[in-house]
Amino acid sequence: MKLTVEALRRALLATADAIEQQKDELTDLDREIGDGDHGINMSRGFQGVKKELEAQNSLTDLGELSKLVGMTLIKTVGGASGPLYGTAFVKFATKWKDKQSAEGEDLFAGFKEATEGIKSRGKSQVGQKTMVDIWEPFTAALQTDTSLEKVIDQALADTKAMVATKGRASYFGEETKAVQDPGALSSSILLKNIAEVLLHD
Amino acid sequence: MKLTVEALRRALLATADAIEQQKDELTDLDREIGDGDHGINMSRGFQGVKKELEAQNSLTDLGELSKLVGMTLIKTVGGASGPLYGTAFVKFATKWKDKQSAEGEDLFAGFKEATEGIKSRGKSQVGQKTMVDIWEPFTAALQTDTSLEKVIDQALADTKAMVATKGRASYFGEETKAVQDPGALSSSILLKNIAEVLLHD
Amino acid sequence: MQVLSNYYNIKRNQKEEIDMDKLMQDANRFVSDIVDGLVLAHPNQYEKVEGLNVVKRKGGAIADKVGLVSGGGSGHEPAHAGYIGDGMLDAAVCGEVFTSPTPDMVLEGIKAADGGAGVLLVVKNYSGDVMNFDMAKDLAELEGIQVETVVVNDDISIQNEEDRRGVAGTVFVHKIAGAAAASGKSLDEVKQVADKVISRVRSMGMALSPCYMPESGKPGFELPDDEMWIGIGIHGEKGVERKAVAPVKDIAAQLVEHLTAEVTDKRIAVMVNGMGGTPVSELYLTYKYVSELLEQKGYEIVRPYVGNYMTALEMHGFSITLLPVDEELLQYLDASSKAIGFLV
Amino acid sequence: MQVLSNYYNIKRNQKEEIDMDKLMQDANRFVSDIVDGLVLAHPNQYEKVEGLNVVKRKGGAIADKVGLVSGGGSGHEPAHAGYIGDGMLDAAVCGEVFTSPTPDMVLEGIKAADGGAGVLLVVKNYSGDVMNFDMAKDLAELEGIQVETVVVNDDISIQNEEDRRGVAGTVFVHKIAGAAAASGKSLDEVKQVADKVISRVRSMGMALSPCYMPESGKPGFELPDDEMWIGIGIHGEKGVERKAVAPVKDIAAQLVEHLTAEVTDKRIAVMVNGMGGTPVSELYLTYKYVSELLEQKGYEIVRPYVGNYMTALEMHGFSITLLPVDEELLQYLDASSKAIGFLV
Ligand SMILES: Nc1ncnc2c1ncn2[C@@H]1O[C@H](COP(=O)(O)OP(=O)(O)O)[C@@H](O)[C@H]1O
Ligand SMILES: Nc1ncnc2c1ncn2[C@@H]1O[C@H](COP(=O)(O)OP(=O)(O)O)[C@@H](O)[C@H]1O
Ligand SMILES: [Mg+2]
Ligand SMILES: [Mg+2]
Ligand SMILES: [Mg+2]
Ligand SMILES: [Mg+2]
Repeated sequence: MKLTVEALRRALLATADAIEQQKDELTDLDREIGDGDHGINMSRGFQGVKKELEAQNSLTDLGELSKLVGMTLIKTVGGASGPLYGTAFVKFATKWKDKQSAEGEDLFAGFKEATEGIKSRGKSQVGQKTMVDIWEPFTAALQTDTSLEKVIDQALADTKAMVATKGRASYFGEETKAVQDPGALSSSILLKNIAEVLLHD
Repeated sequence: MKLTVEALRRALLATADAIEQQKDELTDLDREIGDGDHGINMSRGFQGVKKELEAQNSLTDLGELSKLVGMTLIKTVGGASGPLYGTAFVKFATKWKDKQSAEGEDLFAGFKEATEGIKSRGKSQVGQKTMVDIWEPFTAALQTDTSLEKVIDQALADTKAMVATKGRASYFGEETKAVQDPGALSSSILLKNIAEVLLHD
Repeated sequence: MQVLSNYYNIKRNQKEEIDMDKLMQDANRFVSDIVDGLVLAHPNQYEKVEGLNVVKRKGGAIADKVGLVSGGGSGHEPAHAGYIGDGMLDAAVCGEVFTSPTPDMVLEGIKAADGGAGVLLVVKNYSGDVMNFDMAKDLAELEGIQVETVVVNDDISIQNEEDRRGVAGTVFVHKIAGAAAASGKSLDEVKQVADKVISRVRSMGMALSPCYMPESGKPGFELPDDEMWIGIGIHGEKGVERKAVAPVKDIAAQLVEHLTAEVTDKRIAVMVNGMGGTPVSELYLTYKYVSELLEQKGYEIVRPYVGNYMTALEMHGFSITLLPVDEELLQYLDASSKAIGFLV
Repeated sequence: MQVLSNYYNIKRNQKEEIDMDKLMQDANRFVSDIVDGLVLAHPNQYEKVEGLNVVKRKGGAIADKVGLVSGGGSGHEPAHAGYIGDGMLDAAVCGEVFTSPTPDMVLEGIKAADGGAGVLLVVKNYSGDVMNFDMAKDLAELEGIQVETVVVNDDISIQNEEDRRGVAGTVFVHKIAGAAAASGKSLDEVKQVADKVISRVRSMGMALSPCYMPESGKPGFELPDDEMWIGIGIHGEKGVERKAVAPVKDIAAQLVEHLTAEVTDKRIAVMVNGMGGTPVSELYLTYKYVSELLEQKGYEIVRPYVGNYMTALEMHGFSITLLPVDEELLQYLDASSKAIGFLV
C-alpha cells in the first residue's frame, strides 16, 4: 500500500465527485441532527479543492499537495467541518513534507497525526458520534491486514448507533441514535476513495 | 306601515342576531373585495347595540332610540361602515325627534334623510356598488306599493352585478362584478328586519 | 376566554388545515395587547389614554407646538404608535385590525396632542379613515381645538388617483411634518410641508404570502407558495397582478418601472419597507437591487431607509417608496427623532 | 445563474410542493447580497473588506481603543454586522448561512478592528465558530495583534452546560463590552465585563414555523401549522419539545419558568427577541405577558428590549433573554450606540 501524489490527487477528485452525488443526503442528515448545511459545506470545499488541483497540476510533493488541500478546505468550508478536515490535511503535510509518496510507517504516521489533529482541534474523542469515529478505526486498520473498506463500513454502522455528545448533533441526545452523523458519512466517502487508490496502485 | 319604538327595537335585536348568523359570510365577501373585516365590524357594532338596548329598555322616543343606536355604532364599529351606519341612525333621530312612532311622510323623511346622510358622509351615489344601492331603492319603495322585501332582493341582485367604484372594493375593478358587496348585504339584513316589523305591525 | 386556543381546538376537531401562525392570547384583545406591550416596553416614552387604544407622548402635549396625530386600523406596527416621540407624532389612535378607529377615539388623540397651537391629522386615504377622522375633527372644533387634515395617497398600484391608498409613504409625512412642528412652525406651515411630501411621494408593494386576520384566522388572499401578488395593499388586499415568484431583481424592476414613471426628480430618498413577516436580511438584499436599478436610471439616492416601517401583520413582502427631496425636506428628514420606529 | 428561479422552476416541473418564500436573487450570492445591501444602505457607517463578507466600521479601527469583533454564520440579521457602530462592534465576519466563517475571514475582521489596544472576539458557542475563531486568533497573534476571546452560551434549552449555544444574549455582550471598550477600558477589562455578562445572561426560544435554507429550499425542521417547538436554536435546529400551539401567555410561562430557575437576581434587563419572521406587533404583545409573568414572580424589569435582534432567517417565533444587572452593566447598556440594530 503506497500513496503517491498522483494517487492522492485521483482520490481527491473522486471524492469531490462523490460529494456532489451525495450532497443532498449529507445535508438531509444534518437537517435531522444538525443545521442542514453539511452537504453544502463539503461541496463548497471539495469543489474548491478540485479547482485548485486542476490549476496546480505540477505538484510532485505529497506534503505540498496536502498543505494546499488543507488550506483550501480551511478557507472555503467554514463551519465545524472546515477546520477539522483542514487540520487533517495540514497534519498530513507535516508528516509527508518533501515526500513524493508514503507507505508503511510513513503512511500510518500521516493518518495518525491527522486523526489526533482532528481530535485536538475538536476537543473530541471516539464514541461521540463524529467524524473521529471513522478516522480512528481507519487509521488503526492501516497497521493490520483487515480490508479498509470493511473497516469503514463497520465504523459507519457503529457510529450510527451512537448517541451524539459533540457538535450540533449533541443537542438532540438519544434521538441521534436513529440517524447517521453527516460528518461520519462524508469522512467515509473521503477515506474510501483513499483506500481505493491505496489498494489498487 | 308604522314604525314604533318597540318595533324598531325588535328589528334591531333581530338584526343583531342575523348579523351573528351571517358574520362569516360578510367577512368572506369583504376578503374577496375588501379587507376581510366587515362581518367582524358589524358584529361588534350590533352586539354593542344589543347591549345598549338591553340596558336602556325604558326609551319611548324614536328619536332617542335612533340617536342611541347611531352613537353606539359610531363608537364601536369604526372602519367605513361605522360612520355610515352611525350617520344613518343619527339622521333618523333628527327627523324622528320627540316622536313615539313614524308613518307615511314621517317614515319616508327619516329614511330619505338617512340615505342622503350616508351619501354625503361617504361622498357616494347610487351605482357605485355600496350600501347606498340598497338604501336608496328601499327608501324610494316606501312611497310605492311594491313589496319592500322584493325591492331589497332586486337591489341586492343589481348591486352584485355592478363594478365597485367606491371604498376598498374599488381597487378590484371589473373583478368585483362576480362578488356581492358586503355592506350591501349587511344593509339588506337591517332593512329586511325593519321591513318585517313595518309590514306585520 | 382564549380565542386562540379555541380557534386551534375547533380547527383540530374539524380536522381543518390551519394556516395561521400567530403569537397571541385572545383575538378580542389583540390590539389592546399590542398597545399595552408597546407602552410597557417604553414606559418613559409612551402612555395610554385610560381605557382606549390611544397612545400619547408621556407627559402629554408640548405647549405651543403644533400637535401631530395619526392612526388608523392596527396591524401596521410600528405604525402608528411607534412613531410617537420628540420630532414625530404626539399621539396615535389605534383602531381594530385593519379597521379605522372611531371618532371618539380620534378625538381623545387630538386632545392629547393639543398644546394650544392646533393639531394636524395625518390620515391615510381610506373611506373609513377619512370619515372617522373627519367626524373627530368636527368634534374637536366644537371643543375649540384648531384642526387640519392631510390625506396620504402614495400607493400607485391603484390607477384612479382619487382611490389611491396611503401606505409606507405616510412614514415620511410623519417624519417631515413632525420635524417641522418640532422646529416651531405654525399649523398652516406644518400642513403645507406635509402636503408637499404627499404631492411627491409614491409607493408600490408586493407580497410572497398573505397575512391572517386574528379573529377569523383567514388569510387576506389565497396565494400558492410559488406565486406572488404585485400591487398589494397593507390590509391583506390582494394585488393587481398575480404571477410566478421571480428573482428579487425582476420584482424590483417591475416596481421601479412603475414608480419612476411618476417620479421625475432624480434626487430622492428611498424606503424599502418590509410588510411585517419579512426578515431584515431579505430587505437589505432587496435594497441592493433596488438601489442598483434606480442608479442605472440616473437617480441619486441621498437617503436610504430599510426596515419594517408600515406593515400588514405577518405578511411577507416589501414595498418601495420614492420621495424626491430638496434641502427643506432633507433637513426635516435628518432632524432628531426619538420615535422608536424612526430613531434619528 | 439564478438559483432562485431555477429552484422554483425545477420544483414546478417536478410538481413538488414549494414551501419556501424568500426575496432573493441567487442562493450562491445570498450572504454577499445581504452584506452589500447593508453597506449600501448605510454608506457613512459601514464598509466591506474588499472581496470578503467582512464588514467594518467606515474609516477603520479607532486608535488605542480595544477592538470588538463578532460574527458567525449568516442568517441572524441584524446580527452581527448591524451591531457595528460607535459604542458596539468594530467589525463583523459573516459566514455562509448558518456556517461559521473561515479563519482567514476572521483574521481580516481582527485586522480591521485593531487600533493597537488589542481585539476581543465575541464568539457564540458552536464547535465551528470556536474552532475557526481560535485559528484566526493564532494567525492574528502571529501578526502581533493581541487577541482575547469570550464564548457566549446563554441558551438554557440545552441541558449540558458545555454544549449550550450562544443566542440572543450575545447582543447584550456586544452592547456592554462595546460600551466598555468605547469608554477606554483595557482589553483585559473589556474581556472581564464581557465574561460577567456571559456568566449572568440566560435565554430560551420557541418557533411557530421553521426557516428555510436558501440553497436547499428545505425547512430546518418539519412542523404542522398547529404545533410549535419549544427550545429551538437559531439555525433551524428543532427544539426540545414539540406540542400544540397555545396562547402566548402559556408559552411565555413555560419559558419564564425555565429561565427564572436559573436567574435568582431580581433586577433584570429583559429582551423579547423575534426570530426574523415575527412581526413587531406580536413581539410587543408577547412582551406584555412576559413582563406580567416576571413581575408576578417578583422580578423588576429595569430595561426592556423588544425587537428582532438575533434571528434565524424568516423563522416565526421568539426568545426571552434575562440579564441580571448592576450599576456597571446598566451604565454600559445605556451608553450611546450608533449601531443600526441597537441605537441608543
Ligand atoms: N468537536 C467536533 N469534533 C469532531 N467532529 C465534529 C465536531 N463538531 C462537529 N463535528 C463533525 O462535523 C460535522 C458537521 O459539520 P458541518 O455541518 O459542516 O458543520 P456545522 O456543525 O458547523 O454546521 C458533524 O457531523 C461531525 O461529524
Ligand atoms: N364611501 C362609501 N360610501 C358608501 N358606502 C361605502 C363607502 N365606503 C365603504 N362603503 C361600504 O362599507 C362597506 C365596507 O365596510 P367595512 O368592511 O366595515 O369597512 P372598511 O372598508 O373600512 O374595512 C362596503 O362594502 C360598502 O358597502
Ligand atoms: Mg451543519
Ligand atoms: Mg372591510
Ligand atoms: Mg377595514
Ligand atoms: Mg452550520
